[in-house]
Amino acid sequence: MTGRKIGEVILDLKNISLSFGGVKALQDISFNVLEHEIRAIIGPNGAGKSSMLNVINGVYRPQEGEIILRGEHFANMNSYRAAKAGLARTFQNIALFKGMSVLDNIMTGRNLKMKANMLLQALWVGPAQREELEHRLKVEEIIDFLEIQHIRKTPVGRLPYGLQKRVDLARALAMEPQILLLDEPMAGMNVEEKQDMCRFILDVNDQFGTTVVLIEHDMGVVMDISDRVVVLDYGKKIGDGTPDEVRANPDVISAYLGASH
Amino acid sequence: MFYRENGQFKTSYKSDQQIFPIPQDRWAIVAIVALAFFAVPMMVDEYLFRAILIPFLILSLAALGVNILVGYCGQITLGAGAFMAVGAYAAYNFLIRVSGMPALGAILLGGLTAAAVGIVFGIPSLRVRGLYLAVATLAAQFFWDWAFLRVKWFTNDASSGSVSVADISVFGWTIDSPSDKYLFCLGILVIFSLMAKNMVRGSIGRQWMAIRDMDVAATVIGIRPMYAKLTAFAVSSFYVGVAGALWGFVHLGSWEPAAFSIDRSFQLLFMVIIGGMGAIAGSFFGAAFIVILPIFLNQLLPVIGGWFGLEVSIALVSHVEIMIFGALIAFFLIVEPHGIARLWSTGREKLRLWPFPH
Amino acid sequence: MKLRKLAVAASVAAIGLSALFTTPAAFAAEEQFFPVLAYRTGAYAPNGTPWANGFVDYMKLTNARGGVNGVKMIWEECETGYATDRGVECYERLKGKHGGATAVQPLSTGITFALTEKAPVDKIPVITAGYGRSESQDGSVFGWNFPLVGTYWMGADVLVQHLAKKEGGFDKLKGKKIALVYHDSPYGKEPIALLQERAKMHGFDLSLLPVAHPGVEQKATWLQIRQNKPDYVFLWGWGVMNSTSIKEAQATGYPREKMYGVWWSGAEPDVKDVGDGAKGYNALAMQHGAEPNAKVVKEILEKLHAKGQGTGPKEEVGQVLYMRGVISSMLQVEGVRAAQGRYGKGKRITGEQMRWGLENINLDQKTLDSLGFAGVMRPVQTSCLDHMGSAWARIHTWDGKKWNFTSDWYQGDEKVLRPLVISTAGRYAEEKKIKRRTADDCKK
Amino acid sequence: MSFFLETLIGGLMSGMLYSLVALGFVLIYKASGVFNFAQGAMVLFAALSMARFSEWIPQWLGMDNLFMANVLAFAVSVAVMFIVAWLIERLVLRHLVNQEGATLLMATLGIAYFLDGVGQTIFGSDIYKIDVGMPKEPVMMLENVFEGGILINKEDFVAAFISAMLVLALTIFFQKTATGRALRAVADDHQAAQSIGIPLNRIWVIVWCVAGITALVAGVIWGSKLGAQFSLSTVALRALPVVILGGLTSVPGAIIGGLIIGVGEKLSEVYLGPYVGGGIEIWFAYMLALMFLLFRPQGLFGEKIIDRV
Repeated sequence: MTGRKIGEVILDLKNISLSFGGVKALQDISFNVLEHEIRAIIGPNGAGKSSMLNVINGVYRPQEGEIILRGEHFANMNSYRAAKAGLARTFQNIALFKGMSVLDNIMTGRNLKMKANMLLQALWVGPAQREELEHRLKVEEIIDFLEIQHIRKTPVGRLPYGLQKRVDLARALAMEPQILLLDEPMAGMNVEEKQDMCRFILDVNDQFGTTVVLIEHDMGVVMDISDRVVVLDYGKKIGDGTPDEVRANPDVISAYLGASH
Repeated sequence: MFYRENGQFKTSYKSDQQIFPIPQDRWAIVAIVALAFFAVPMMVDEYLFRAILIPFLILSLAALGVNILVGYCGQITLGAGAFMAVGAYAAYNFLIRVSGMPALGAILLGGLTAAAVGIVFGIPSLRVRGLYLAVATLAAQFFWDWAFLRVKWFTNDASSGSVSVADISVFGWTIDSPSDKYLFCLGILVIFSLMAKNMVRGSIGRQWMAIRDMDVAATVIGIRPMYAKLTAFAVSSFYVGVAGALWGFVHLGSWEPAAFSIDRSFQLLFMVIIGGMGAIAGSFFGAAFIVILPIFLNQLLPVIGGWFGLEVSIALVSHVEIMIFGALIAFFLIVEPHGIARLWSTGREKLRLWPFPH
Repeated sequence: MKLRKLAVAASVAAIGLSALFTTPAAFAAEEQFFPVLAYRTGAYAPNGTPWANGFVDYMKLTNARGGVNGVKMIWEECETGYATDRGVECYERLKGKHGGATAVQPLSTGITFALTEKAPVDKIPVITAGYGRSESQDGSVFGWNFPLVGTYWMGADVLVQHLAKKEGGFDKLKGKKIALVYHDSPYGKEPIALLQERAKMHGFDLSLLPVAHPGVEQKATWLQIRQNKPDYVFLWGWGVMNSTSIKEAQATGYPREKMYGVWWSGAEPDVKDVGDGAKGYNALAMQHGAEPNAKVVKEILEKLHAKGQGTGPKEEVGQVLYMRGVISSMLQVEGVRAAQGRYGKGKRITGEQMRWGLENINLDQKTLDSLGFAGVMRPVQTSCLDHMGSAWARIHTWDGKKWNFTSDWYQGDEKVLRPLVISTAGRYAEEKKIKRRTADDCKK
Repeated sequence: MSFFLETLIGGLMSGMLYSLVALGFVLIYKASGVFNFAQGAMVLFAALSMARFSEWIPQWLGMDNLFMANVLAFAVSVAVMFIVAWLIERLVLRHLVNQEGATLLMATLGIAYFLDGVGQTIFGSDIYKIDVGMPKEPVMMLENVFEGGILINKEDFVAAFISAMLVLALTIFFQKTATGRALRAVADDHQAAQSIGIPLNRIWVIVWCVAGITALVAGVIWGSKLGAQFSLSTVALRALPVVILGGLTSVPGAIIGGLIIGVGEKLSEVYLGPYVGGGIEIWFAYMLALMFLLFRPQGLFGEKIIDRV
């Protein structure tokens, strides 16, 4: 245990607004993420949490606002640039590559770091072969870390849900991200699986110092593991602070307890 | 009983990353290739060479190309025939216009030209997909059908639009007898298959498959769809183009654009569907199936008809043939979308466990 | 060697069990084997089927007449679907059967192009009566191609001659507009070279209007014709394209009387479902037209169809494409007869001997009459250098119910044809590095 | 000017004929998400059936009335197309529910081959005549406005009129009948439709039957124009750009797309063709559709595709 130190602002979101046609998914939202912290985004269904995540890593382009990543301004974030800048994510409805094995799925996470050109790969010589081996070693580390050695060669389509979620996380970790975005990592899991997942998230944060931004439904889990929490409702930010502050926030309470949904 | 992995342990990731991790498989493949190179030429007659083996080898190569695009990268194409044509005509032009151009060089340059054209016609894939993309590839098909008929420069001003090539020679080896042609095509196919296998098990192959399986997720982990799709188009068209050049140079010797019509495109797609999408071996199974089935039916149906005292006309045979093709396409898509290749590997899995079922 | 044979047998058995089932029952008489590359299915079936029926019927008739000096004709059909690769496969499959093919008739210009490369190696003559490559008339380069009785250049030449006669002389063609509506394939493009030559000579204006396979969409083509108002339209179509052209001509009001088809665009399937709309449409007759009264037709009806041994429906016998099949078949049978004259009567001949036979066909009027072709065609005489043998043709016209001859005989003009044939064949020889056969080679 | 108008009208007429085939595509795609490549084969099958039964029925019944023969043949052909539709749903599509679009497309390619084979086996591969009394001779119009007048093809006009009627009938069917409403519900959302008790399988059979009837109408019109023959199945390839341009899910799109493609094709062939040697209309239609596609990937009237993660 090296012990993590919460650092400077690594990701700053300013006045983000996003709409689809006439529907306003996000309205003027600003918040920041500090290095090495675990930051949660919570909110009721349809609050715009997933949209927020999609904006951060460039799947959606907000109509207004900007994203500042380590001091660099991104008016137009796209997924590829986000990935290059060290953002990785998992998906709510697992978006694994169904036709590929667990190993290959995780290996795709190393893609940005593999440099050998196509011809060398075709001939399977020199740098290409060396590279494949090097990255395989790294991937094996992650496989060990997430305890999925036994399913290495299994096509992901055949795995149970909980394991698929884990492979999804493994693929994101394979990118060695600075910021890890997790979209409901524990949705649909049983208690035991949730505990495992919590442990992995904390370990990642702890051992690799990875900043984590996560969306979660399970309030208990969120309050336990995160350093700070943003609360969204109907596309607006209604609360921001430490778990305790948020818990005490009257707007949040009414949003969660209010019968108006 | 001998197909057993017990006691075989991999001690390094390197050995685990081999194409055929199971030694028995490896030996079987080596044996098959050796058989194909050394035994087949001694046993087979001219008809088998010319009518079955050579078309099979060349169409396998083309199907391999289509499989890279359709099976691995998930981009449907109905215009493979056009890229065969581009390969064939480009190779022809390189051969006659560049003095001293070796035939093999012309064939490879033909493939490269096809790759370049493939990239251009792959651009719509960045905007559209699925059915819409299928139509975009049809545009390529019709355009090139037309271009090779109309633009005289492509055909060296031949009055009829048909071109021909004398027997080619490669590094002093004159390829004129059927067995030479067979060996030449086989050599190219083996090399290209190996390269294809390397690509699909490497980083580029994973990128293709990622795009195929879930393109949004692929982008998020830093795969550029443009790069992945266009390389798939390029590699696929290169393979198909080389196959086209071989089809013209080695198999036909003299050809016209109709040799690469839309029927050819459909045929190649069928090979991939029936053989197995996303499996290198599937391309071979599919090509073998589609080359042999019509010939088989042609010989068999009249015989069966004879048993019942019926005279089976050649027209009926060919109708039955397209019916069987049609039915098989639907059958495979419903029952085994991964084609013969999957049936084969399922059979092999069973064999690994045999005689113990569990 | 034994192993090799065994393997061959095994593979053949594996492929179709054919060797086991189709072995001829008896080898009593000498037999002469002919592959029949036909197409009875697909876009071109309506035209391919009658040809194949006539082709087979004449071989049956020859056998009924006692064969050629006792040698029986045997054949096997193979469906090509008018596709080159299928045709090549058929050829490869059939060429070695029953002791080897005597000659092959591909009935497709595309397949002809492909087989032209293979025939010299296999030593099997390729007979292309009325189609194929026009320059293959030059037997010194194309040693194994026989475009007997007609090439497209010769046909186009005759059409131009006919127009000149109608207009009152070649000089009257100056400034006339002729449109060529053609099947966009090597077949349809074949006449262009000659027509361009003739256009230069006489100063008529030639416009080229290609129609894409299979030729069911021609509206734009005929709109252009309506705009340009050519004085004549030549039609070089095949299959459903022909009838579509005539229908479009009707729909755009182009007079059918001014349309001239090549001999592949002038048969019953092309006009019969247009009926009256095709009235006045002309086409080249490759010597013969519809010949319901010919002696050979009556003989076929009597000896085959009356006994239920005919191929195809009875009504078809004597129709244009059926007759083309009959004549193509007759020419190859006569090739066999000629070859037997040199290599031994009543003996089976090889492909190489067949070539000699085909180069020495001499069908005078008397022989033709005795074969039942009186009035159907003119004498044919081939030589080593001239593989066509006859350059005569005439015009027939559809009257709404049947084809009637409406012109005298014309002969393709050697002065125009010969230089074109020689120069084009020469180019091919150069490309393929073929040495021209000399008069001495011919005697071998 | 008059020639330009003629070309334009000619293009519009061809366009209407393409639309007729395109309609079949749209109907099936709308209701079941299947891009039916077999539509051309269905047109051929229907045309062959119509042509042959109108020939056979008088022989069987020993009657000599062209009108009655046509009516009976049409009725029989409707039945035949219903059977075809039912079999396709039963044997193939039912087993491919929820598969990807590309898989379904390839399955219909298989169906197309199968139908081509069966059609030719049963009905023969000659050119057969469909004589429903379409006028064949052209008429001249507006002779006092333009020199030489404008040539109008009556047959095309009748065909265009029938196409328009069919579109009208289909619109009424979709808007006013219970089945039509159910079809629209299915098109909008399969699962929702199923949850309110609309039997999906039956709806699909009905859609295929309706598509079968449009195929029959297209087959009769095309067949009477060109003769019922194998090549008819290639009209599907001519109609593809139409659907792509118009949008896969839009009935008006099929019509407008047809007209745009028809006109674009003819104008290009007539005015552009001569400069490049002619014969460009097929690929020009595809390129035109492709151009539209690059700017509007869902076609002119298609529904916008939104990716969800």
